[in-house]
Amino acid sequence: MTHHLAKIALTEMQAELRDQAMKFCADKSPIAKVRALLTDERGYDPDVWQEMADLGWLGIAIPETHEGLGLELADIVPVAEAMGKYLMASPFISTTLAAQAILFGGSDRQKAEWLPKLASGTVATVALFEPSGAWDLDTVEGETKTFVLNADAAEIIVTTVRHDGQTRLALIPRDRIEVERETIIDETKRSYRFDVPKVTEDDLMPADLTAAALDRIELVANLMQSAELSGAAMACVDYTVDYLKTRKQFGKVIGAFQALKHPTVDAFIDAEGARSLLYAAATHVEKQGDGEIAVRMANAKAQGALSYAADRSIQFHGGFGFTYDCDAQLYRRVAMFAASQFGDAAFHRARLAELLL
Amino acid sequence: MTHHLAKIALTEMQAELRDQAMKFCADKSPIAKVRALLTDERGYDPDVWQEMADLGWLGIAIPETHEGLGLELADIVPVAEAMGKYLMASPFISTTLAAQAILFGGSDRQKAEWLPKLASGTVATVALFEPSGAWDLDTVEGETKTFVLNADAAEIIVTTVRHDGQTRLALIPRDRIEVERETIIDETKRSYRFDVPKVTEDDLMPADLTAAALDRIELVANLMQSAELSGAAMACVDYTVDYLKTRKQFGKVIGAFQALKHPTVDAFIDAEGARSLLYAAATHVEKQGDGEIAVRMANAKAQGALSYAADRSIQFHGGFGFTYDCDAQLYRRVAMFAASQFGDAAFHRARLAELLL
Amino acid sequence: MISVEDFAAGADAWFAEHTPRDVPFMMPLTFMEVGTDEQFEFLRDWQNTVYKAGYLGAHWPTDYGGGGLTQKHQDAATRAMRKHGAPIMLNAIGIGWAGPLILDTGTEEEKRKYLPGILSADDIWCQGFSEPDNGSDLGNAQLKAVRDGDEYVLNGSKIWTTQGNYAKYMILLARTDFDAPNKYAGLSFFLAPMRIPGVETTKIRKLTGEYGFTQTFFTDARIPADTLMGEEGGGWKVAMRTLEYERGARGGQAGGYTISQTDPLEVVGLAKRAMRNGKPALEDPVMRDRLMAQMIEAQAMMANRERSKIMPLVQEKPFALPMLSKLQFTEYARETGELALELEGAQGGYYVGDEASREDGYWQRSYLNAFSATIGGGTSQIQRNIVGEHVLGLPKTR
Amino acid sequence: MISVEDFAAGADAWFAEHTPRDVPFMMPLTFMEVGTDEQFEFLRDWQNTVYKAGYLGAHWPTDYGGGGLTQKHQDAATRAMRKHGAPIMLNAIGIGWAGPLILDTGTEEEKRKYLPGILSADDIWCQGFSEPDNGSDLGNAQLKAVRDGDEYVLNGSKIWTTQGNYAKYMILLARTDFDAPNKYAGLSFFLAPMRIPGVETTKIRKLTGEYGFTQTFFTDARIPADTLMGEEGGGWKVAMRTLEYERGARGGQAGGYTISQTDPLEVVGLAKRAMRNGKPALEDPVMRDRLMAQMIEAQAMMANRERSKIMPLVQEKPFALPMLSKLQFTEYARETGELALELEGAQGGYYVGDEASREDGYWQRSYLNAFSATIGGGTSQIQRNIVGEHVLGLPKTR
Repeated sequence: MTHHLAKIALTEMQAELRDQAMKFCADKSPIAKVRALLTDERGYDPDVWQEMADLGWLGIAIPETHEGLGLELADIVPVAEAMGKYLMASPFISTTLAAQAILFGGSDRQKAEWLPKLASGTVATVALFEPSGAWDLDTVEGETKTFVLNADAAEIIVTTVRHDGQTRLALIPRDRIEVERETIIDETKRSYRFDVPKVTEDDLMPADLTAAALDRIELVANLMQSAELSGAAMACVDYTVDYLKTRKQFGKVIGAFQALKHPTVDAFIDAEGARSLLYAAATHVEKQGDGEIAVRMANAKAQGALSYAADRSIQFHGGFGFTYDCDAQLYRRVAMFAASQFGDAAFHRARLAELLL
Repeated sequence: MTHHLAKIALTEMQAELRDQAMKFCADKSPIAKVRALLTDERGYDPDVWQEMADLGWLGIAIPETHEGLGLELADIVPVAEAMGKYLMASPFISTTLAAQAILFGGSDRQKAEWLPKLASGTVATVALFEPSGAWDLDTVEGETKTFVLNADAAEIIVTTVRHDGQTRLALIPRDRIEVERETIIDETKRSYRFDVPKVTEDDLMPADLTAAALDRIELVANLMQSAELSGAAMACVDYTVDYLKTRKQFGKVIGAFQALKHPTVDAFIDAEGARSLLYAAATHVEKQGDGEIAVRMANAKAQGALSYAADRSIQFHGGFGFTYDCDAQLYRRVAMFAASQFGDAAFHRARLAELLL
Repeated sequence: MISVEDFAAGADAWFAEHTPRDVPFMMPLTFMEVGTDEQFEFLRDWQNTVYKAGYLGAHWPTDYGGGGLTQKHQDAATRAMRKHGAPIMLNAIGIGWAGPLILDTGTEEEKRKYLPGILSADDIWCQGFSEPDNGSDLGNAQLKAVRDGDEYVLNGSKIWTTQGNYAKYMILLARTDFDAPNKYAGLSFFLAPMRIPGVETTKIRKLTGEYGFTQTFFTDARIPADTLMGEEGGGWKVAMRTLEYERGARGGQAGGYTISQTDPLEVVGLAKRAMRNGKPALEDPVMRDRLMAQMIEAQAMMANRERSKIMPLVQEKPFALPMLSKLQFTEYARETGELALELEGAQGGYYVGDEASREDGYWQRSYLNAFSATIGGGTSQIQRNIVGEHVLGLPKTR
Repeated sequence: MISVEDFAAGADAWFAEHTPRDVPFMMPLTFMEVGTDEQFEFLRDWQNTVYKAGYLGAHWPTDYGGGGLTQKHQDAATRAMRKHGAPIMLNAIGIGWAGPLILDTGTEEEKRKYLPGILSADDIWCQGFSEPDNGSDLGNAQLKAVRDGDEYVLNGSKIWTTQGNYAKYMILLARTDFDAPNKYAGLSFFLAPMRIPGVETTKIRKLTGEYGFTQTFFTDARIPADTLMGEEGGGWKVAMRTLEYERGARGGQAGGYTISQTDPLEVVGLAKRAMRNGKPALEDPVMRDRLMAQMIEAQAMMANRERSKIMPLVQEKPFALPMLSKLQFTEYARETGELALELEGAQGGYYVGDEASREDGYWQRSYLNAFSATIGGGTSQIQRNIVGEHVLGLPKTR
């Protein structure tokens, strides 16, 4: 059974980091800034990125030997959660995934060369998806990559390739890759496709680490996405509640109508559950087996919570909800895009069934 | 595609039969009578049964050559719908199923011997289910039968048996069978189990008709159950609405609260949809292929509609809803029992996927 | 007069030949989705072409630009349009709302002035009922119309004005009396000109990223007093009558169709084509289950429509099915969008315009657009009140 | 005083040895499910045995029948009961509601009179708050209590009285003033004797077919005036205080447990055993999907409980998790019942008592019983109002 996976541990440092990250994102990513960046080609503010690097956030889960802070995966969660809450655009997730990929799948040389750079703010990303749409990361043809976030801004891309009939990971400098921007549903993010260039032996990461590295990427990606979505779900409910408290129709503040109040309560309960599962996942993520279970549960729940909260938010904003100016659509699109990456909620449930039954 | 299956045809006779059946059941099965029969060993009123026979209802879908009315399956629907609406207990469905089984699977001798009797009010039933719980009617071990409705009152039982390694149908006189009453969730019905006795060649129905007869039973059973559940769903919504119109709390008639009003509207819409699909199923039931699709759709929808309507009815009746005296539980139990017979809604959807995709 | 059969055959042949194919931009499926000038110009020309061929307003009197035939003739033409998948008729408010109203209750002068331009699409009409602060509560409209000699002076704002930026006229619900005994009694109804000083429109961007609605601002805008329809203070009645034309509850629409009905079973096609996790979506039993549930819903809606025509089968509550159909269909469409996203798997992450998106992002856009219908024309929440109160007889919420 | 550790060890050993096994009837999981005399007698004896062994009321003063130890001692005993799956403590209203109230605010005489009998289960208590016409609206209670000399004369009816037919005393909310400035101000709170002329109880049959509640009728029933708790007109405050004991928001409960907590993941066990359509239910991917969704919900509830103890993670809305947990858990239980029915396939058609039913109809009964919790103690609809208003700050509905 999974009772023990509900336990939540929180260090004082994590609590402080959470406060710090929330304040930082609130400050650096007010909604006007979020909206201004929607049409920005790069999609994020490089100055803010540098500040994040200066705060040490990019080195959180990189060992001190590689000039990181040597903390835990769980310590990344508060940052990703705060970014999700404030819809803050940055290459934090893609760079963190690349760092974890190198840490678990790279050679000593690759680690020594890249981890210190990533810890100090060099942008990187991972290229794992292909036009087939497969969420199984080892199903690789190795010709074209898609959904590569922040690829244009990255200096290095960790990509799966097909090499001698095997799925391998390679570390390819961005300047050898020609990327093309994709039109994705979530306009707060920047996604690119590219044709995989010829890889040299030098690019390749050690074959015997491929499987472990892919597992690691998937685990970390799902954890960070849970944090992003959980933060966004809570913010979306707050956004809806604010409107329900002020908007009047038929001479009444509309939040008094149970038709709006009760589903909003349900959305809130979902979002609270997603948050709790997120912290539980952060607590257990490093445990073999348990980590994947806790993370997939958190992710499935967070996807559902944000989708529902945002869907109802659009509806409950009435006419305004149907406009581009209403933030409900931003939240809804975040959830839609998340479902396309690393598996949607039904996919996670199917995997969980394999793990648990 | 299935657009054409939405067409509904109604003969003047069916409309009249519907009015007649509704009036009859309203008259013969007021709720006090329904409740009195819950603790009656037989579970139905034999005088009312005789009246139904006198009205010719038992011969509706039996050919005139066998002293039936020679009408269509569609003409049974209004009777089953009215019975469902008024929770009227009777062996109508079990006897009709037995008649259809004999009509499609019996030898000339068996038809000649039994159909005229069934048309005039002899009670019969079918025994198709076994402890394995299989809904596939040809998965038969042939040792024990369960969920045999009205077996005690029946003069003849059509049962599946295992004979020379084959699944066969047999017609066994009730006096050769020792039946034991089962405790089932729906107290308006009487269900029995029995050990299959030795069958003689004389009991057996022709081997080459087995498959067709089983298909026929399943089709007719699902159609009649759709009618029963659809009628019950509509009645259950009406019952809830009546309460919501009269009960006061917090100084207000509770039907004014959207938390009760809106789900009741949803239940009503479900029930209306179930009704429409029922009539569409009645219209198409005799068409090869189409019939099964239309009937399974109607059945899946009716099961969902009644389950939801009754679940909400219990809840919305508040404390009274939690009592045995509130009729909401009667409706809910009808739906629960229906799900155990011939497949629940998920089972029908799985079959539909095979038929349609 | 030409027989209906011959007319129908002519229409069939004409639409077979003239329906435009391979248009190089996204064709709006409803008049509310006309978001670019390119779409607008194309559809205006198309309506004009259809009109000139005699297949729009065929049953309106010839004095007012119509064809002088019967409703049956026009219905045959409309059927032919649908059959051949012709683009929608653009001037929806004129065709379905303003036109029938003027034809029915207008003066001879009004009929001559307004009706021909509606059919030819020379005069685009828009509707001004909703206001920013009164989206659901139309009866509470606050746009002020003050009589001043031969004119009314308008101040206030209307919102969700489809094609407001293209329209020459607006059917307008305004408040002429702020002291009336109830909120409805203070309303009046105008056929207001739009291209006059003091009227400005701003395009509203939809959550899909596209355009299609406007907000209209009135600042001391002066309209002739004779643009009043009905009596001063009788505007609510006129507005309600207009809604009945729109719902088809009263005859008189110019014909054609302004919303291309989507097939509720369209999602089955997607399900058959879509890939999830690199495999056909329909290999996944969970998706099959969800798709079947959705198909059953679609089938129930279609069967409801059939049943609503058969009196003995709707006698208990004769108006139930028409009254619940808006709620049912629009929520179905939204849920279908959600299911489509699941079926599409990873491809749900792309959006309109991306080369890798399935069907050019049709389903993502369609899900987002679905809210226009679950919100517009009375939100689903208000629809549930209406069904609960008017069909089930439950007490009013408020 | 014995150390907590030693006491805990003693309790552990005692319950290991004395917990009854293989009881030949269905053991009630909550005090509301005691439906037969056999169950009642058994549980009364059991509570008495536990009390005499020193594991109930261990922390209550010895003057009033308690053990004179500390709360920690009693908590250790309670943990031991749970650990060994001991039957519930029967006298729930006495242990959790009336007892703490009397201990906290009663006179010395009241304490000596009432407390020992609560612990020994000699004096069963019941609760009289709800009335037939005021199920959700407790503040509107109408049972009339008129002062007449040294007595109050009671007329009216109370409902949902658990063990009303066995009780010696009732904590009673009655109206002493029909002209009070607001409905709450007219209420008074009594420790009313039940075995007096003019009090009659009728058993209420539950939708499961079983018993467990009663309705109590008062017809000119006279109770001593000194059974009033607090002041006349101050009953609402006393009742609210009592509810806080019950919710554990204030200390003082005699300990033990009166509701055997069901494991939210219990359904997983069923899923592994159940057969659908003749095959293991878990071979069906649709059932697996639904089960996983339910497991995730269960996990979320358990994680909520964990998080509610960690202040930095609940600082935004500190009372949110406790306030929503009743709604969440009770609806979860109902939905679990629905899922269980699907998992059971054909076996869902049997009911309690049938030889072929799975786990003696446990899940069917459990689904039906779940409504006691989605309705009782404030319906889920009212809970959503509470969370919406008190946690989210939305305006009141009404």
